[in-house]
Amino acid sequence: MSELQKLVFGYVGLLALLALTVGSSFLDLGGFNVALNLTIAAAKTVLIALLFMHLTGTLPRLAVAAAGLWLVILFGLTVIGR
Amino acid sequence: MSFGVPFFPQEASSEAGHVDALFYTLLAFAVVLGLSLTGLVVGYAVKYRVGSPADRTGRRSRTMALEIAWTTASLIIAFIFFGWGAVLFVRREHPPADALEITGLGKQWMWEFRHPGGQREINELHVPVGKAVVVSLAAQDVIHSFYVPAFRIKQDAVPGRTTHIWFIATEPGRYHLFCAQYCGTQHSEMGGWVTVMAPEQYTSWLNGQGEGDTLAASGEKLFRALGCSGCHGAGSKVRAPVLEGIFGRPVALANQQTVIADERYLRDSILNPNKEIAAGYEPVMPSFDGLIDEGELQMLLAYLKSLSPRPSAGTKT
Amino acid sequence: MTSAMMPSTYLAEGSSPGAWLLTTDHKRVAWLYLVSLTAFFFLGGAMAVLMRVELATPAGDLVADDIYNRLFSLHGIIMVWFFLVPSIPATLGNFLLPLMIGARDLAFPRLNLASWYVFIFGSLFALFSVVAGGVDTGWTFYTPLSTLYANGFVSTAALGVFIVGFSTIMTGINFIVTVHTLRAPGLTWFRLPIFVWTLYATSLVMVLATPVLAASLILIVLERVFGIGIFNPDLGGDPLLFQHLFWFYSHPAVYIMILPGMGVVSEVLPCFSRRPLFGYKAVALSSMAIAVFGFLVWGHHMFVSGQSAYGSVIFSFLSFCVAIPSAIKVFNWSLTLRKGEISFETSMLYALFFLGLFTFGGLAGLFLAALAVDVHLHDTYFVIAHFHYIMVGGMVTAYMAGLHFWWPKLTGRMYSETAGRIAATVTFVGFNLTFFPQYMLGFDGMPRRYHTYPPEFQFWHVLSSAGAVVLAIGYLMPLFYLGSSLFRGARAPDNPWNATGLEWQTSSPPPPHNFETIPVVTRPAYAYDMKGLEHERFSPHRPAPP
Amino acid sequence: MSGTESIVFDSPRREWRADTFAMWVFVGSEAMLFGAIFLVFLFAHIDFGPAFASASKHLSLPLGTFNTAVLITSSFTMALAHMFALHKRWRPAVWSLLATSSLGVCFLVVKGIEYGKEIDEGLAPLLGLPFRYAGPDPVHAEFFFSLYFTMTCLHALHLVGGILAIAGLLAFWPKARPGNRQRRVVAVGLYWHFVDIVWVFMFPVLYLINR
Repeated sequence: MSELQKLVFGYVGLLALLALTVGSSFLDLGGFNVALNLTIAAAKTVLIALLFMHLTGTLPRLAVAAAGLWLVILFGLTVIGR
Repeated sequence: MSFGVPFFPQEASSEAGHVDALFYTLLAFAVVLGLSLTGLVVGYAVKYRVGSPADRTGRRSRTMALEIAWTTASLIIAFIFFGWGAVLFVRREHPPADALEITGLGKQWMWEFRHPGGQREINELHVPVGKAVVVSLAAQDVIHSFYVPAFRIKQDAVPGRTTHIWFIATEPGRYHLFCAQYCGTQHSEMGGWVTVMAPEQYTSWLNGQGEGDTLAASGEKLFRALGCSGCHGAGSKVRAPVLEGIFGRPVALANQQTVIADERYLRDSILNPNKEIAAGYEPVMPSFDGLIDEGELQMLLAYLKSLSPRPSAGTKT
Repeated sequence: MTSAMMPSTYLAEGSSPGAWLLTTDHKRVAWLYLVSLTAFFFLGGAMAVLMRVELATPAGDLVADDIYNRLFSLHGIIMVWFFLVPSIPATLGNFLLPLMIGARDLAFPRLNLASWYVFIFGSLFALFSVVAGGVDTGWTFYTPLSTLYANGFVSTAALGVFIVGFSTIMTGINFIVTVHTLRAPGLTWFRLPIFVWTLYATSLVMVLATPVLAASLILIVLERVFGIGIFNPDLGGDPLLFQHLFWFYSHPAVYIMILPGMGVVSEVLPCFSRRPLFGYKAVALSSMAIAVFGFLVWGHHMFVSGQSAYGSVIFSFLSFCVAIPSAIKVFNWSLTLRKGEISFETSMLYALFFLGLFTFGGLAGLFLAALAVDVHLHDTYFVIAHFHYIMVGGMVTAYMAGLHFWWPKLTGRMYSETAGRIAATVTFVGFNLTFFPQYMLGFDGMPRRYHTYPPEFQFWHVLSSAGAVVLAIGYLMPLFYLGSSLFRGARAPDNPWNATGLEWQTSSPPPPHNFETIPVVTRPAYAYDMKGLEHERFSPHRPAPP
Repeated sequence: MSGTESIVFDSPRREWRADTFAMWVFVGSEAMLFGAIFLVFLFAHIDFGPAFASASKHLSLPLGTFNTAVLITSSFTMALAHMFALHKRWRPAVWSLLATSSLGVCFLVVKGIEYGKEIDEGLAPLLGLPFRYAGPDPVHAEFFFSLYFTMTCLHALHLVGGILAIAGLLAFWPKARPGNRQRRVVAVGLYWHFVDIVWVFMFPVLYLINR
């Protein structure tokens, strides 16, 4: 049952990424710890969105793209304005 | 003033004329555009009212060319106004190097000013005509805003940071000083007068305020009283950065970056010393956050600045 | 009507409280909103009149300073969140959106009703703060004044606004999904009436901006109630960050308010000019452009706040850019009149007044976007005049235009045109008398939110206060003639204005589920120049009247 | 055929599409809410990095990691429920939903234990509780804990909402038609996964500042 396999793959992947992010926090990578943590969080998000949330279809993608764009506006312009 | 009815505000600073030039240009543009659009709408409404004999043939005309023309024209005009306003605005950032520096502290509900000589006044600000004045603003409690309409200047005073405003008064006289940012119950009473005097009158006014410590001297006393001199003083056992001449200089930080030791840096170094640690020093300084108030901070900053050879009031040359 | 259709109109579906309060019919929910919003409008308006009376003299002789501060704070809070933001979307939008796109209801009828209850729940909090003693933070809730120093009922007011935000988001989601999934066959995006486009754009802003306001309000409430200091400068919190978050919502919120008004005007002008809307696509797309660009300019509220000068320059540039789509619209509306056959019914009068007031309000925006000039004008009466020209002169006038335009559809009754025209004119005169002097006050340097003021400003203040009385009369008049039309008005025909929208193809008032058969759309919106309009329907779905 | 729950839709497919889309729009809206809070945290972190890093070490990493795993597992079981529901295998679907909500409760219990520990240690700057912090720069450490409690409480409230939604879903389960069961599982699932994603960001941001 490939559907189940996909979910299990996602689950194992998420746990592996969790281990990775916790493990990396014990290494001193200078400023890159934060970047790495956020990259891993983004990777987890992609796994959850694609495998668990079945992000398909134009309309859901439109909603996600809009929210993403607006978050970029919120963060970007606040950083500039500050 | 005509018949006692105010149509135009007084112009009493070097910037006022420049700002008004842009204002009146915008006004002319707005009036011409607004009235011609109104004329167009009213004209059409009359001409094409129901039952009028106007010619209505050729209804479907191409619209694209018109749309593009209109949009482009709006864009060009908008960018001209933007550029004009921006050029004037950026000047706010660059006070003349020889500016007279006065500190202003906003608190509910009064303005407290201190002249370099330590003279203190409440809700009154005396300044000489023709000389650049920088007011460095701080707020004790909530956000206030320093507003002198006749000078066309305004700047918020924000708790937790220092902001600046500068002007050159051009006309002797008394002008309204307002708090423009709503600050609580007696907001509308928070304000007073800016008195612009001839330089010699200003000097005699200053002298008439009685002898006292200069702002920097008060700061120096505080510097000792708070124990700063114990570490930062020459020959102290604790290794701490030497502060003589630090203001306006670049400081190398422990994280390989370099910052200019401006007011923001000095302020943060006192209140939040661990934020930017100077290279080669241990982060041992305690935070003075909550131990000193805004007025005392302003004195300390004045003292630290006085340790540097004048003048570099602005960070740019 | 034929007896086969039971009941024949949505109004005849039952008149018990339960039939109204538990309805999921979008048309009835629109009425629930209409009644509650009207109450809030007059509550907020009463506060405005009190303020204007107080300001007729320089001294603070009518009310004390803290009362005055509470008046303008509550006036702002009530007008913005309990009237302007929901106004057109929740009333006319709710009523018309499904009708205009040929749907039987909104996508989520129960969510729609729930949004009204959430609105009422939130407004109870706000009303509690009014009754208990008011709020004195201004509608902007600036920290640290609102968190550490204000002594009114800030938490309940903020909570009220927070809760109403949910209702806004619910409405927004409902509208977005409805427009995407329930358009009638043949009703492509570029055949949608502009009103639908603007509701869609507004919903987008509602859904994406409101949560940010919610976040900043939560932080205020936490600080006041639980003592968690997020914006407290003593802990290192940044008061400017609050302003960024607040204006990230509140600037786009201005577009939430004005966009549906633009939509209404785009319906009314073509109808009474008997001309298709000039530059339909440009108007439609500029609505979307406004919704997106509206998010890029919030920093222009903060030019003198101490934000980086670099940021201010960028925000100013973007603010000039957002002027362009609005300019496009004004141009297109004006040219719609060209070669038309213009008649001056009440709603058309309101729409024309909108055009003028919006233009002069918008042009004043250029002054405020120009950095150096804004330094002088910021936080003065010039700003007050500017946004009242847009919000009241623009949005409320458009709301009145829409209310009169669709009143026959809403109620099945006609009102007195004469009374309507008089009220519209009184409003227009009163409005200009109230707010034009405020431009002068602002340029002269009169700061806003002042309980007392230097005597030289009195001349303009007296004019403004006199205008406020006229304006109040102008707004009270419709209450009477529209109210009496409910009982004594002539029966409205299905399409009294001979308009083209799908909503006019239903009976007046419409049947419970709008359309027996979902219509098929074969032509663009505003097909006023097509021959034989009176006889050719979009699709025969209703037996001819006997 | 009356496969739709609401008379507005003429086909179940369209209704399904509308439902999913609405949930995604809602998720986008929620993302803006948490985005704003994260923004506040970001700036505080930029300003007071060292203070935040040392304050962060006072949080319990084992409990935080455990809770993250719990929430990831709950997302997995939620995805299973989705899969089973689509295949109309109702019994395993119900069990998966029960597992999901139990894991959610488990998360809350652990979170409560953490809060208790922090309050005992005097690290909770709320309701006038004494703030006793031994490390350097206690003022900005207090700021960190303010943000920590704000963010985690907001997340916990969302999780409570998710648990209630599952409870509601199960309460109406016996009476619901198959199509409605499926639509509801999908909708609640989307929300649940979103709450999980929020935690996926919150965990490293709060717990893992330069250990």
